[in-house]
Amino acid sequence: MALETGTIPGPCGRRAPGRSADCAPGPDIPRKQGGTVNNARSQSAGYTAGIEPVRESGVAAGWAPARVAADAVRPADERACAVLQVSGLSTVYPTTRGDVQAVRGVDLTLGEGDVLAIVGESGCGKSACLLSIMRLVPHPGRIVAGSIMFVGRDLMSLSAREMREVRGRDIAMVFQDPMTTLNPAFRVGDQIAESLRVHGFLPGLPASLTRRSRVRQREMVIELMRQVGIPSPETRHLEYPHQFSGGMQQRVLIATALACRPKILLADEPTTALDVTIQAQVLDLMREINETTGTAIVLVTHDLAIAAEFCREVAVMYAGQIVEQGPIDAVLEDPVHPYTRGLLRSIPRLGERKPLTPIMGEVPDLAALGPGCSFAPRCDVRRPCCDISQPELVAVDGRRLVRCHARRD
Amino acid sequence: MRALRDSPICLEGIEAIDEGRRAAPGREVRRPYDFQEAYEVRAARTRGSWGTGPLGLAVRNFLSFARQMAGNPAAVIGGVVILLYVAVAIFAPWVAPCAPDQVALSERLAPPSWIGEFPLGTDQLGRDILSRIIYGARVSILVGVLTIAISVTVGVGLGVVAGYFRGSFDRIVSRFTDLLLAFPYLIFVIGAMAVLGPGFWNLIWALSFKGWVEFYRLARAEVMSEKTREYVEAARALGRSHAAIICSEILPNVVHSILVLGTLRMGNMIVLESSLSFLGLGIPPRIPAWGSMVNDGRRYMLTAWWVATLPGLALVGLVLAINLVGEALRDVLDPRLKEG
Amino acid sequence: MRASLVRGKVSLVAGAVVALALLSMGFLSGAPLKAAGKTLTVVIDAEANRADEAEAIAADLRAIGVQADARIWEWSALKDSAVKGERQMYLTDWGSAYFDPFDLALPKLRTGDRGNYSHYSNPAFDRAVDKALTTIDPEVRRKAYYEAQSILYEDAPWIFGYYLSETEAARAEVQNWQPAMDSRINLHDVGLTRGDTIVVGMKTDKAVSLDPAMHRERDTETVLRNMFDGLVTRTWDGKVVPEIAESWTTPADNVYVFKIRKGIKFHSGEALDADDVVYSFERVLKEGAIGGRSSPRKGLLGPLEKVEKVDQYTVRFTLASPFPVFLQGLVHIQVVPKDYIQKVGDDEFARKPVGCGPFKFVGGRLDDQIVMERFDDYYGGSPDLPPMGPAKVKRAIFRMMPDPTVRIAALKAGEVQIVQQVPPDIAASLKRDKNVQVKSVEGTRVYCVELNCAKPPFNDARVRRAMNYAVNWDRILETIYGGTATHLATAFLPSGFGFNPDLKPYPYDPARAKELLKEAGYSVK
Amino acid sequence: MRRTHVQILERVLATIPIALGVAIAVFIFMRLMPGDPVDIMIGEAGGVTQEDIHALKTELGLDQSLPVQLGRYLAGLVRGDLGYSIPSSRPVAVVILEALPATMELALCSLLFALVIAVPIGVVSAVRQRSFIDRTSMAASFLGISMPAFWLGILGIIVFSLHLRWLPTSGRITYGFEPATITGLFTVDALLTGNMPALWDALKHLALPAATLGAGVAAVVARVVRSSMLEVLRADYVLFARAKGVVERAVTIRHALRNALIPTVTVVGLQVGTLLGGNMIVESIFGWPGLGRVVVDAIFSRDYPLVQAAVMVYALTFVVVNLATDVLYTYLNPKMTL
Repeated sequence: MALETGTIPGPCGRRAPGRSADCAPGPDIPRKQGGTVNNARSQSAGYTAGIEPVRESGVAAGWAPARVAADAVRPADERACAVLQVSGLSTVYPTTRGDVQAVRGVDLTLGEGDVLAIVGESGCGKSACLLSIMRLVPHPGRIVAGSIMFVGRDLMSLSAREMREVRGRDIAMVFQDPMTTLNPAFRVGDQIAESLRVHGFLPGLPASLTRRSRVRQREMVIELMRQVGIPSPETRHLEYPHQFSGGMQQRVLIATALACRPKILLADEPTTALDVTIQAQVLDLMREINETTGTAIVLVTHDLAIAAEFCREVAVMYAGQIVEQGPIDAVLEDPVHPYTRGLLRSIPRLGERKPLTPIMGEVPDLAALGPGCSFAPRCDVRRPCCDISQPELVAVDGRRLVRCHARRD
Repeated sequence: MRALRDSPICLEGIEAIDEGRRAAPGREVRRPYDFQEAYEVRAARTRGSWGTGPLGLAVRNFLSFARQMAGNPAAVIGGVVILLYVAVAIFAPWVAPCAPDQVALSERLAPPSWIGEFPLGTDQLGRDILSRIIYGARVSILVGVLTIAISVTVGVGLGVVAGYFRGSFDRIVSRFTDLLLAFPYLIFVIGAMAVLGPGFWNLIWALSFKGWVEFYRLARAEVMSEKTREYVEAARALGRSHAAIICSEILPNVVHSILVLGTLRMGNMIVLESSLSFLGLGIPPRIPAWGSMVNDGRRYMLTAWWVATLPGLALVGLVLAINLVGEALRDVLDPRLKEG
Repeated sequence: MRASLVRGKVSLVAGAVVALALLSMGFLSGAPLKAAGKTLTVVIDAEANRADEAEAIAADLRAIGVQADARIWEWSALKDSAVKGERQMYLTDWGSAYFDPFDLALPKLRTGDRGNYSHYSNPAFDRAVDKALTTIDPEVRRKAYYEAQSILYEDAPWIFGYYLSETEAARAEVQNWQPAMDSRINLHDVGLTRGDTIVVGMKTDKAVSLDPAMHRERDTETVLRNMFDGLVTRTWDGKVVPEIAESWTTPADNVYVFKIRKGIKFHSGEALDADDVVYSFERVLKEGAIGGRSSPRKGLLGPLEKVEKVDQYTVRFTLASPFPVFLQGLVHIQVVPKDYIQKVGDDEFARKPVGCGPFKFVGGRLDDQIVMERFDDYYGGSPDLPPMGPAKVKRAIFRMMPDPTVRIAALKAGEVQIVQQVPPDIAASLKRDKNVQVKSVEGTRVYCVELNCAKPPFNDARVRRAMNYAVNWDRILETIYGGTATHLATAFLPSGFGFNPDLKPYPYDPARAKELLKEAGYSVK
Repeated sequence: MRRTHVQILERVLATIPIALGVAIAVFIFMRLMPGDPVDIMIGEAGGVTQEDIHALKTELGLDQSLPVQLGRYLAGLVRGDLGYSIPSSRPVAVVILEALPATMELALCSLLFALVIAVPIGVVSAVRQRSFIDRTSMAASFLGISMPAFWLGILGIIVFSLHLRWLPTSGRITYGFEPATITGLFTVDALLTGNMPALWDALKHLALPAATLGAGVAAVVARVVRSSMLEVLRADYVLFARAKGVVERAVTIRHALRNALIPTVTVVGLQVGTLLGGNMIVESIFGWPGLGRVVVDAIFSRDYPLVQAAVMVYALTFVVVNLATDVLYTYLNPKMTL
């Protein structure tokens, strides 16, 4: 399904020149602390000096050099700005009724410090897209095409062992339901420490059984927990996940994910399972992390409001494809794709008393897609050609990409 | 005993359901990666034009159910084997070459021979083993079905009431089941058979008498967790009676785990009959049952292996098939557990 | 949505299950005959070990138009039910220890006696056997028993059955080995060409006790007889010969005086004299003599009233009435050391028994293996059972191996040297094994099919006789019991006293059986 | 920790009503069974009068009314007096203590055997779902579930003892090899005393019965481990562990198996009950001198005191095993408290 990749100017191709110039986000969204972004890596650990008040020399000494050493072995990155460049990514899940095409030729580019939202209905392939990037598509699903360039390395060509080293260290992921994502059988502190241990920031077994390394693990874990805003980490790191509230669990997850200072954080509906007030706190935390460390974030959500609040750029997915992508304000204020419009119409807005209009019909069967546009059966601006050929993702008014035959050019 | 009581794990369990699984259906948390599942749910919703009447719904559901079962090769194999056994059982008089109780002492312990009169040989009374295996399907299937039916009826009946109303009824019945569980099973059955005397029905009762306990526990635990769910509260708020809620809201949601446990237990019951034969408490010798046939042949293992082994293989085949179907049922009826 | 979805599926599946159940219910009641008119309907009850025979008998009865079905019972439950008169036809067996109908035909068939499960009552029979029991003149007794047999033959209170040959087997290296009619395994006389330990695979699950006065079980006695000797013992074919006693006299019909061999030592080193003998018998006779419990073996001694020491090596037994089989009963009482028991107590004695037999107890457990070692100071045993002197093998082990297949496998593998009770089907193939010798001996147990003579239909002697004609015993015994069994004419054994060899067993005659049934008003095939 | 101790104590105290219930139930149960222990004990003796039988009954207290008998039995229990076996007149406590170690040893060894075999098979079958090894081992486990133990046992004896001559047919130890008694479990005693020949001999005797008895348990455990592993392997935290970069083996063992063991523990706990209470068939095939055989025999001979005491032992073992299961369960599953 990645056939059209070559035929249209991908978002990367289009935006790369602008990026390479200043590595700044689009002019439409000003960044608050642009200066911290570029050298976040070399600043060693810590989000800002402000929220990392006490740093025992022992902790830092063990932590930072290891980090530097790890950086040193990486290939020199010529195009440092595009930390992640996905092109033509396609993933299928074989089922008893045929292959479900969960991801169909997705192209994404993520600059350092970027925050991208992927929105769409349940089952449209957004989560599968993230898992594909991690190469963690659950069996029997598999990636059938595409490349995933991470700072110049194609993740698809890495061995299982090399890929494992990337996971958690360079690209981390946070899941939807913290309740099920934390292992119920282990103490929270151990789960955070595991991240550090597998990537060599803490000694693994049996060295970790010594008192000294236990003390060090404890200090590092408490520090991380404090950074994500968990109160009294000194005692709570010994507790089990079920003793934490949902929001705190999500903070633990984020602490775990960020333990090794990854370049990219993939967040799969991180707030869906949380109360609204907690949602805001978690989002604030993530924003803060992004701003202070320059960790790029891909946020998958079905909630446009969250995307609007949190992200600079948004990609709308439908049936495994990106149907519209662009700066968040532009997409929200002036949606081009009929699906995006439908999505926006089905969200209640404060202060408006317009009746909501849901999108009629159902998500198409991803195992039996026709030749035409996959949204055509539900589309209100459907044209005859929609049933015959797939629209391609083309640039619209310079800043956006839209996949629709009926687009305004 | 607490762990037993609180987790609805099948006793001596073939299958286990931990709390996570128990809680999950209520929370309706969809795991976005489970594409097969998303697909199935969607497919089940959109497919079919059978109308919305109850019959249409049932037929449509059954079709979808059958289609899902058909998609599971293990289930298909298991189902075909079971059908084969059932067909053989039904048509035994036409399939079997001899009468199963036709004693021919002069032909005893004839070895299997494909060209001879007795393809699978004869037993210690010269009865044709093939015919006995064929007729034995009737008895063994019946033992399994009846014991499970009784166990389910009693166990689920008490379990639903106890789990729903709790209170002193629950306490009394649960204490009683603790007591039954603490009693070693075989000792119990030996005693029960001695008290009841021999006979097919007494065997069924003796086997069922403790068999219901695990259905009771499973039903009780499931009902207790179902009861806290929103839809039950909603039904209460609508002023529906307890009986109506139990029958129309709760039972349908606990029935699938009961069904799964029932299929998986059925094999055990068929095997257990052989243990009783070993202890000299089996069913009448004229009635061919695989368990007692294996036991009869035990004395001839050194000289005539076929007497014990062939009925045993028939038994393994059926138990295997029942279990395959049972696991497929579990997978299909409980979409959370779908494999892959 | 979900609920209804599940409900739909489930109701259909459940329906299918119920349908299957209903369908299968019909199966079971398929075959049996219609109970129309006056078809004779019988239920044959048996223990599991005779299920095959019961089914074969049922098949024979079905062949003449009797609706017969066999069922399997736990023994005690069956007995209880039969004693209450609730059963019709039941396979039972009864062993005899006396080589006399005294403990066979009498308890089984005398009116109201303990073993009379068939509720048979015939005053003429009672008179005949009572006469045989109260006199000691052999000729009078024999005549009385002959008369009793004729009565039984006519009355046919049972379907008369058979007795089995006990087949035992030993490894080829075992010498001078001979199975005995009373199941005794006399290891004193047995030698080994290789090794010095002899292991016996016992058919029983466990020995009941190590105290020879505290059990009433044959297999236990089989084990204990190698550690304990009695006043008298038997040859393998049932003749009573002196053992500890040198000789005896009978000054009156009811008085026996025994001379005890001198120089006999117990394993504890004490010498055996009349005190020990008297003590041993009083232990059995007196109520509560064994640590407050009574011996269950008292009945073996019949009307024995008192045992007195005459001098250090002479003992006198006085009976309340003449008891012709007294000596046979005496075989089953073993002599125990008085001083030792009085010193250590009965419980300790049962843990560490001390006797005067050829082997002394070393260790083991009742339900596992009982280990004995040769007693070097053994006085030599009965002169009628050569050879004399200490036992030839150094060690004897009795292992409890209830499963026959396992027993035979152990024999073949050389783990055990002697096994009890070889199943007939295996005996044939075992005889071909060069490493094994198989021997049979006439058994002392009667196997039969008892009929409830107190209730219809078997209160009619014609029907009972018909049953006897209807069963093809020769075929059953030839096949199921591999020709190791012998059909009996009545309840009397040829090995027992007073057996009438001229009385021939009921022949297999289905025509005659049908005739009798018709006469009694039943329809036949 | 202190709290846990108190809770365990509470649980132990809570078993008293169950024990009492079992005691009364087994009493009634035995009295319901037809048959008279004295008559069975006397057997086929001739010349036994009803007076003799009645005298024996009086001596055994069986002539008293049932409530009196029950009261005396319960009073005896409280004093720790289990009475005397009827046919052999040996103290019941002695009979049981003699047989219990053998049964425990067999049960523990079969459990060990089952776990050693079943857990790896279950894990591998789940990880390599639908592979050849998965299907083969699952088919084998059905064989283990559905073939009666006596068939498997006799087959084992014919193959391993008769034809291959590797293992003894039956029994618990060869005479002369018995280790000094410490616990009564021969293998343990042999280890404690460093008596290697005894250990080897005991293990050889144990192999077949333990495998026969363990086969069914292994089958059940393998299936439970497999199905819980399948479920756990699909859990988010396993995916998350992978996303952390944890090595696959550690994901399987540390994250998945650890959680899959939670339901397994409960099932295994129940299996221990089955192993203890359901092994009379294996014991009788292999001539294993354990409690199962004793109790079956006692039932057949209506040996009331022995059956009553043995069932109490079973029930208490069941309760203890359950308590142990729960403690282990609590340890494995932090969400649970006792």
